[in-house]
Amino acid sequence: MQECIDIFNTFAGCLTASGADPGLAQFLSILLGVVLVAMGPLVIVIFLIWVERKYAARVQDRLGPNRVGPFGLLQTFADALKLITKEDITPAGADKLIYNLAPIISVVSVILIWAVVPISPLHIGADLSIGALYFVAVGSIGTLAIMMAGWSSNNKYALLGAFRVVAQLVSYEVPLVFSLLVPVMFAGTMSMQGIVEAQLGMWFIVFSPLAALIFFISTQAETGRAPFDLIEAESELVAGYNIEYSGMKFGLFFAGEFLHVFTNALIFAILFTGGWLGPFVYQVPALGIIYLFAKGSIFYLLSLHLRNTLPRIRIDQLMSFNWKFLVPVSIANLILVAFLWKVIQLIGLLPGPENASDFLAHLPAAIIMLVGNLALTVVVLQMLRNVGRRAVAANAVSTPANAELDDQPYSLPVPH
Amino acid sequence: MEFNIHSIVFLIFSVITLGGGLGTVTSRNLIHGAVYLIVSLFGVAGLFILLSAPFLAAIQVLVYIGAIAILIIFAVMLTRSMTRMTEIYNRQWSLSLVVSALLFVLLLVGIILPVWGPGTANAALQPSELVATTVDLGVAFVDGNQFVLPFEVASLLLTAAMIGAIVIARDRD
Amino acid sequence: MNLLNEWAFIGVFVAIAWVFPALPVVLSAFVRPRKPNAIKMQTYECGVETVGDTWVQFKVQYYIYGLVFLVFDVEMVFLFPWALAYNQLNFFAFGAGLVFIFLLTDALIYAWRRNALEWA
Amino acid sequence: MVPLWMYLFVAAALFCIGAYGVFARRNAVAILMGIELMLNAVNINLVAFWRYQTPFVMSGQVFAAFVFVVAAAEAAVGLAIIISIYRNRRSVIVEDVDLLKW
Repeated sequence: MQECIDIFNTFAGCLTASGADPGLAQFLSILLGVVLVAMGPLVIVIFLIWVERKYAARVQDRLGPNRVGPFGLLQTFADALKLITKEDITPAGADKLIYNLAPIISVVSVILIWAVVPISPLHIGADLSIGALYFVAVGSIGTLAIMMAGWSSNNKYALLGAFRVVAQLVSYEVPLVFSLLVPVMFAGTMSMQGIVEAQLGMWFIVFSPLAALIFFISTQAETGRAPFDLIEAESELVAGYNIEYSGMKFGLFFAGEFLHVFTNALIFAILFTGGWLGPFVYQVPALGIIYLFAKGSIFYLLSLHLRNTLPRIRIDQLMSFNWKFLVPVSIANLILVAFLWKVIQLIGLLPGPENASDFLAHLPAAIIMLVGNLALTVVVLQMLRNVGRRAVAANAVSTPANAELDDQPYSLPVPH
Repeated sequence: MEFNIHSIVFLIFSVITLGGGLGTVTSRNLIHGAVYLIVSLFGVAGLFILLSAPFLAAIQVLVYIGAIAILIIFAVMLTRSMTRMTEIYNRQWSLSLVVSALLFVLLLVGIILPVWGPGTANAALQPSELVATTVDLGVAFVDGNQFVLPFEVASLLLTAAMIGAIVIARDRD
Repeated sequence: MNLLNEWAFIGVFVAIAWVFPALPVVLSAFVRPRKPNAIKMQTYECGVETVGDTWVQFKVQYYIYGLVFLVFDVEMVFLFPWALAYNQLNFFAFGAGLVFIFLLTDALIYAWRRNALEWA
Repeated sequence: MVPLWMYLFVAAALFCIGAYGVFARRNAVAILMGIELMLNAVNINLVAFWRYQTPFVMSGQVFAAFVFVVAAAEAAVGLAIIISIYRNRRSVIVEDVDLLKW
């Protein structure tokens, strides 16, 4: 009966032991796991919506939800109830099937990521050998859902919004994947569990803070959060791709977005700050859940804070920032990291598997990587400063009138 | 052939693949065609997983569904080609149908069944339990004796394609 | 057959994960009011009546971004195995990867110099 | 495992469906979609042969990866040409673009 203690992983064994058909037991255990993993994010999202609204309210000097339940905790249930009983309007000329499927696909594409999130040393939906790639691949289905939603609504604004969103999402996928390559390279595996275990001695964020930063920025853009929230640029696109949606389907798009932000925070915690790793986690695996969610919550709150404090950037700036800054920097970072990593390996500074959990043994390697990253950061910032100075100089020469404008305290920015 | 879970899954993915393919070539609306194409490509990804190539399956989703399908939808929108389309087939569609069907029969009767079909020596071929992994693929890519040249040529091809496509697609400037 | 077991999980997951988001939509179909009329079903464009086809023509720039993305996405077919095997490779592998990335960066630089990455 | 010839059967069927799309459709984008189907059929074959015949020699997977690259390059350039033709001739029907035929 020893194996029945950890019920989730040995459910099949337990069932077989109590006399069930092995094939059926196998299937039932998979089904149990699936239901648990698929339910988890939906339970979490109910709480996330409350956190999001409360946080936004506090930043904007409001109270936020405070009527339904203690601290307004039950507000989400009230909202859901309202959304369910709302009339659902399908615009004339909409493509019914695609129109109805799009919000569901957009939520499913987020929930699917949870299948590879390792929440403790023992608990993971499916420890795929290509887990990290699975995360990117599933994310690209979300892009498709938005495209479908925008097209099927039969609305110019929706389609225009969808086009912009898709252009944004696919663009920011490039630096995302480039920075994702870095932890994969360090760990030598794409399995999420393997990536977490490879950080036993040292978190990957120490080896390559630049990759972590780029990953964080890209995920922020992937979820369409400020300053990259052109997805729901109310002032220019009315609402964007979901303009025609109402009722529960509209709610699903938002639930999917809220969940996506938190999921990405978790993925960030797994890839760069050791996921469920923490003291005594191997003795008490359940602690891993707490560690992972604590780390994830920090990055989630950071993302919330960025969202609530930064203004939206223009779409041309958005694209330039990605293609002319993030992508080149992520490529340079990948090359630098690959070079330093190989050098460290060749001179034998990298500890072998026998002391993989030794923090001190990783220190020399970490210092070299860190210095390399900092050097690259300095170089990039220097180049940026030169570009900025040149732009300012060119501006001052071509439009002398601007100088006068700039002196006035309330001058509007000159459009170009 | 024994009737097990593996063959059922194979059957499901085959039906998805072929059904999506049929939808792609027969749908009047090109956006629907693109959606069918995506369904079909998902089926192919499933077949890759059954063939123990999960990396290629993930790449299939990432490249085809995440990038090529999006590009096709962009192109459809850019050319407004799904509207005002009265006739989707050309004059030779019946001939094409015959030729395609003949090709299929030829492939099946002429090559697949005689060489690999049931009853032949190759039919008994059983795949090994162990297969090479994605790590082996990576090693093969940069091994000087194996595929390092194709590896670089692929990069060159992509560069050429990108430059060419930009030159062609851009407005006059 | 551990590998297929993991994928069986994903397969069942894909089949089941639909249910939970679809549930509230289906549920709402039973409880929500349904009073459609022609004006309500109209396309929402700030109260003004819709003019012309919805599928207006778009900037070619969207396609260009998609194109550059596609090239970098396909590159992952090669870079992921490369990164995966990197720990057990020699310095030659770094050189091969460097050349590979360098060739692709060329394309990016070309697009940049031709102003293909500009939004306007 | 399913016998090899069933994979080949599916691949051949997919190839012929794609070929039919290429032969019979008038819209250039639809023709491109047909070509994508054909390339996928080839990929199924490559991976199936790799799995059944030489699971430890990576040629099968490398070729499949190469087909991805070619498919992507083809889609990128092909669609760019279609967009360019549309700009010049306001049509994506292949029969309208037969200037070189006479």
